[in-house]
Amino acid sequence: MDAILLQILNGLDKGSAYALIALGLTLIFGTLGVVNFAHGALFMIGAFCAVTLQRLLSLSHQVEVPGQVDFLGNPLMADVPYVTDWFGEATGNAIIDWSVPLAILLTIPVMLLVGYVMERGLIKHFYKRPHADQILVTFGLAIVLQEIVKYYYGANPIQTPAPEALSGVAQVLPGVVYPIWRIVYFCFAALIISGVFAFLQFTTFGMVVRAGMADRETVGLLGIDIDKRFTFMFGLAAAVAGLAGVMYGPINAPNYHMGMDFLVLSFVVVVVGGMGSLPGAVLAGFLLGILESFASTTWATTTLPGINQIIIYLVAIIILLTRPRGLMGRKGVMED
Amino acid sequence: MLGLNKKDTNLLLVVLALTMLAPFILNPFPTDSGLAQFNAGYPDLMQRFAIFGIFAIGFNILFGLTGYLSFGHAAFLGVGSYSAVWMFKLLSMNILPAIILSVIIAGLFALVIGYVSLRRSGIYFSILTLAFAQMSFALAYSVLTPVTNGETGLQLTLSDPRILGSSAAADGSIPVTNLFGLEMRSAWDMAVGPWTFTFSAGYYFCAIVLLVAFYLSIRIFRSPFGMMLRAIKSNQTRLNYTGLNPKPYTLAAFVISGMYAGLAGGLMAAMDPLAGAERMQWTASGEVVLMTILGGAGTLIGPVLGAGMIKYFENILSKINESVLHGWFAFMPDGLEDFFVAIVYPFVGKGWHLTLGILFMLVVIFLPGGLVEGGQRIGAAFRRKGKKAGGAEAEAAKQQPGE
Amino acid sequence: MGILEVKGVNKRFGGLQALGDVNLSVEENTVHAIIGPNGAGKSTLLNCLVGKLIPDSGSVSFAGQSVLGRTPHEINQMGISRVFQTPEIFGDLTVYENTMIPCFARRDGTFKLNAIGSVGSQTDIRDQAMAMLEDVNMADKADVHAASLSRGDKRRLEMAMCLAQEPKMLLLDEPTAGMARADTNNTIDLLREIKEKRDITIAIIEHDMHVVFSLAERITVLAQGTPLVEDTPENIKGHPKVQEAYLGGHG
Amino acid sequence: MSTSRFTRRGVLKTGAVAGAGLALPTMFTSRANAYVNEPTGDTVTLGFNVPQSGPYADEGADELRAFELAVEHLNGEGDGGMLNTFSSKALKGNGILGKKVAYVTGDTQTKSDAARASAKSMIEKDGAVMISGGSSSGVAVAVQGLCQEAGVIFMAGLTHSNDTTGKDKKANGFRHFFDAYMSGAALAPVLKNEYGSDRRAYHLTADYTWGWTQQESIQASTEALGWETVENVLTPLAATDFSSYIAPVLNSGADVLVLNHYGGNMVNSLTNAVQFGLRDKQVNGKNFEIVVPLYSELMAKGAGENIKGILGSCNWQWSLQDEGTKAFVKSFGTKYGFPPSQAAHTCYVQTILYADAVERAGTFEPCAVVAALEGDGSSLEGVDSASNAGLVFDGLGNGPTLYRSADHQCFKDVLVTKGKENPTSEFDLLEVVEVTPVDQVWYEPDHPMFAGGDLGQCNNGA
Repeated sequence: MDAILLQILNGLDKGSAYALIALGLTLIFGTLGVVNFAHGALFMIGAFCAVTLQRLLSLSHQVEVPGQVDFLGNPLMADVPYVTDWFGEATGNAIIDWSVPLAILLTIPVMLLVGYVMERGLIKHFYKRPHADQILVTFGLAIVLQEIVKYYYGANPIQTPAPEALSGVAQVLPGVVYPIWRIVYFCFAALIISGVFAFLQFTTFGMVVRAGMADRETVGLLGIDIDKRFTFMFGLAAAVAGLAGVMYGPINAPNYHMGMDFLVLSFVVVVVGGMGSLPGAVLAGFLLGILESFASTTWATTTLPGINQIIIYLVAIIILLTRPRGLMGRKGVMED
Repeated sequence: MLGLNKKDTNLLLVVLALTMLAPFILNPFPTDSGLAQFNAGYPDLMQRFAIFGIFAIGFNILFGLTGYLSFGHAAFLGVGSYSAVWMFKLLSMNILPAIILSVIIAGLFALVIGYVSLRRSGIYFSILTLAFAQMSFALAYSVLTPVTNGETGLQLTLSDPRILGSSAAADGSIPVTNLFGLEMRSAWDMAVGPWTFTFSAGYYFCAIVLLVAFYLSIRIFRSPFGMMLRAIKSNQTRLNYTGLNPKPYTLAAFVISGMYAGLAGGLMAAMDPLAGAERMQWTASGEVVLMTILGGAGTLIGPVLGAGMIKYFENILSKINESVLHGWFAFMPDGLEDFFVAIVYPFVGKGWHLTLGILFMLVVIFLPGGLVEGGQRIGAAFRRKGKKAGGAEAEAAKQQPGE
Repeated sequence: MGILEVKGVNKRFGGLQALGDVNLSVEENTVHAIIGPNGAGKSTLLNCLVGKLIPDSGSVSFAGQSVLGRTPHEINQMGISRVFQTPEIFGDLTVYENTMIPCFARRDGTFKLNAIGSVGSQTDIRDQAMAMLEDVNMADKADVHAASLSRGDKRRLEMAMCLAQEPKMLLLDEPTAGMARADTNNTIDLLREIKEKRDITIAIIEHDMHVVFSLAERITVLAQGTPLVEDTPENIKGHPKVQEAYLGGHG
Repeated sequence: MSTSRFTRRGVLKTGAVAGAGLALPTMFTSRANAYVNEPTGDTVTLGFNVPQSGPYADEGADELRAFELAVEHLNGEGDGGMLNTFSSKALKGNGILGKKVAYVTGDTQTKSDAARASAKSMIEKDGAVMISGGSSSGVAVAVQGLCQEAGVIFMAGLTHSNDTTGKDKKANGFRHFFDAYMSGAALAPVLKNEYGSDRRAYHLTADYTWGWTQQESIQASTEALGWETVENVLTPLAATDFSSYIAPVLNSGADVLVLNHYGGNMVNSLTNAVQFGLRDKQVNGKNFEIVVPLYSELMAKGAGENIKGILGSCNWQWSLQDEGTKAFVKSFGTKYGFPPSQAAHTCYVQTILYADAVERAGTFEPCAVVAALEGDGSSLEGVDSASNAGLVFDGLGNGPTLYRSADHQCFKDVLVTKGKENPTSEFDLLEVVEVTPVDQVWYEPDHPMFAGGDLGQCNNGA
């Protein structure tokens, strides 16, 4: 019983990441009709916002440690971060300790800006181009972005630990413990998802965008400048991906190709959810996350060896064959 | 000639000349010069050009004509390779039966996957093919290791039974792949002044297969079947209400392009008898998509150009290291030399992906029709300049409009 | 016995009775119009005829054979050609190629893997297609990409494509919807010409009375999924039930 | 700056015709050269094939640094590094056999296909006589097979699978790095000392060949000490989040978790395991422990805090105090500013060993080099076995070492290491807990985990 509960929690947690990425991807698909292969790279950039902030906060000057030598026999130098000089040892270290949550503040403007630049500078010119061209240009962009990150940060994963207070495990039920940060991640994802839905549901802006998703031309005819709103939507989608990335850092150490690792999965999630459907994307994210978790159990892998390797794809095939447009897809979106 | 019209015949002749003379064309720099780094005329890479050219030509029959974007075509290439290597292990080192079997097996595999996937269209189709290919890859890498030898890749051993032929050669090594005795790895070298040109049996075999594949693809493009496929891309509703059933047409295109992929996979194994699971990964499927779009989807020559471009970058650029750069810029004063090396360095060697990414973006931004459009523009520019004869490539490319 | 026989067809969508006990008989070589106000079930009926929808009950037969359960391309091969509200043509292909495809469909059936011979060597098909284009005065546009044609030419091309199959029956779905009066008249003339030149049955679904009364020999009036009357145009004009259906209730 | 030029195979071969005349075609397979890529100019080209893209790019970069350093030392530049401490004095710092050493590099992408393509271009285009490098067993086995067919020498880089010198061993291939069996044999006694003999182990294993041989080895050697294996769960290579594999460990009754993962897989699975509080857990009245049988400095760096106190095994560590290590760390550190990784060390040593063998053989001919590397049948002290014969050398950082002629595997002491609790610098991540002597990690060439292969005949490619 506990095992099942744990796997559900794991599934929700994996699902949170899938759902957040798929949500952004669907916003771009649904609103702009663009196949964005660079979406995984946005997720990765988000995670590296945390790395960058952590590095900035840890910027140090070197102090000689008396009586010790380094590997070459020179006097050993210890790094002393400037923040501890400025704010004192305790406060300084606390700031560094909380660098991941603090990075959220950095991520939002950075990602909005990245999204804005990307849309205005590049994607805008590809709305009317075939999907094949969109794939090529966004894939090229994804490679460029990740190579830039690799150039500056290397290929090795870089740990971005959760704050001391939020690491470790919490008692969920008697006898069941679960990592605190993973619970935080799930809540954070739920918050972001409901935020996006509320925004689209209850604001005039969101209403126009939803109308635009349904029928872009008509909304255009109403004299509403839908383009500007779509630019903002792109920024929003980038921000959602970035936030998903920045908070993911403590779960798995960021590396430059983490975006590519998620890219294919998130496309599967979006399509299984159904093209153009935001609730579908979220639902599919959680569904596939939970199924993946259960397929990893010993019971599943002994019954069907290798099931954990293919579960997501197998489920995707079954769903697409039984429900032609995925779980909640709209007719005519990306069907040709 | 050969049932082609004049334009297509010219195109075929140009491709014939390019493939047959490739050892010269691809080795323009003297062997001892610093620029020899850019020479691509060595057997392995020339074979790869031809093999991936075949792969992309086949993919283009599906994607370029019908518009169905398969994201799992690498699976057929992988299956083809595995079948060929198994043929080498069990039957004989002659490449002909191996390649025939890989085409057949890949075709059957494509028939099954295509039959299921083609029940959906658009992105739903793409994801179905992706899912099948990823499943094949994941299983080949792990659970199916007895058949595929997993991570290491299926390779020949000294204990292979090999019904027609011996387990080991006379000198105790593993026998090499051959075509009725002609070893695929044999090669002739020709030294002309400072240049050396290598003529490899394997490459010429691949080149001939490429020519046949290319010729068949022209025939398919110009056939009523090809016209139906373009009609499918254009308007399936109309096709349905014109009394034509799109399903068997798309399925046939899918199987044909799967067989092309199997042929490429079989050739790959014939040139180098090892089949790795990574051949089936989504990145490999994505690569052929990129090759086709980069070259120009729906054009005859485009996919071949795209394949050549990507393989060239992968194999040539990745080998340029810092000391090679210092070699190039050695004529400059030290400070300037270091400066140029520092500028170029991020784009070569371990940074070759970056250059490839930038290239993708530049091509798609400035040449929406892919490299073929670039060729057309150059051709047009040449014609404006007092109707000078354009380069062969541009000439070849300009045959293409209207596809 | 008409060429197209619809007997007791019912179709429900959830709680909505879209078609209720529809009976219809179209005589060979006549122009038969089906009219009715919006929501009368015209499109549903049409979709039942071409195989896009399957009726819940009843039968539809064409030239003595049931069409039920057949797919659109099979029904087309039986001899029903459909013209769409907005012209459906192969935009990426040339006008000539557009016209050749139905010729192939007529000769080779629903599928033939003719992958090696070139289109250029199919002389019979090329001649047929060219003759058809000359017939509709579009031979000069043979090499134009169909997508760049004017709306009127697209309609003309679509008709040519349908006729190239030499169908027994032409099924038109509001062919003049959204057209200006002049274009509408052109279409009427085109249809008249077609009718004069060959033996063909035309079924036309329309709500534009002008078109209907210019062309039709028989008219069926559909209202709320049920045929009200079927008669000649003269008798339909001023028929009280028709006015009731169109104007909704009696004044 | 020095220019490195490449002698391309056969530039001046077989009386090549000068000027513009056409040469008579000579069959590749029957040409006048005695062996493939015979260096005829005044340089000799080595091929360094390392991962430059993909997750192991940093490890590849470190290997490349070591190669460059080795080439420098061979050519008599720099401080000579381990050439000064190496027991064989054949190398004189004037290149190899008087020919200046040049090198070419390539990207394996950690894919067997790409690695083979890259190696092929080095052999066919650049005329390399030896290929080295790599950071995974799949690549090593694939490239080793290629070198065997082509007739050049393969000096494996980082490869840890039993298969490399087991069922996939080749006459033209040599491995200096240790293997999974040795990891198990070296770790087991330390595990017993530290954690006792009554332990229940839960294995998570990467679902591919290396993972399996690693798991098999560890399970065998721990069970021999009395440990019980609760469960072995295979995880997909592509997995990034291991939570669903870690969670079942919590209530499995196991008190040790063995992570048979490498690279990114290992960093993630270890991070996840620590997240789930496994390190602070008490089971069966004992502290729960995590073991990572193979890790590297880069992985330790990637794992950050999580590596602290985790036991594992290494081929070599820069903090060793023998003369060879000190010399190598000094020249590497002086040139690059940080200490070398074990991958760098093994690549450096392999290059030196190859050069030494050529020098002793007096020719680049592969079969002669193989013979030189197989040695004179001398044996390692302290091991009583008929197969204890081959090339014995010292001074390259691991103490006395045997290149065993029966399977081309190196035998030397194996290090058991632990993540340092209080690192003094960012490089100071691992401490050596125990140097397991070679006789404890010894196995016979026909050991079941290595059986099934055949070295075959050396191949000159001619």
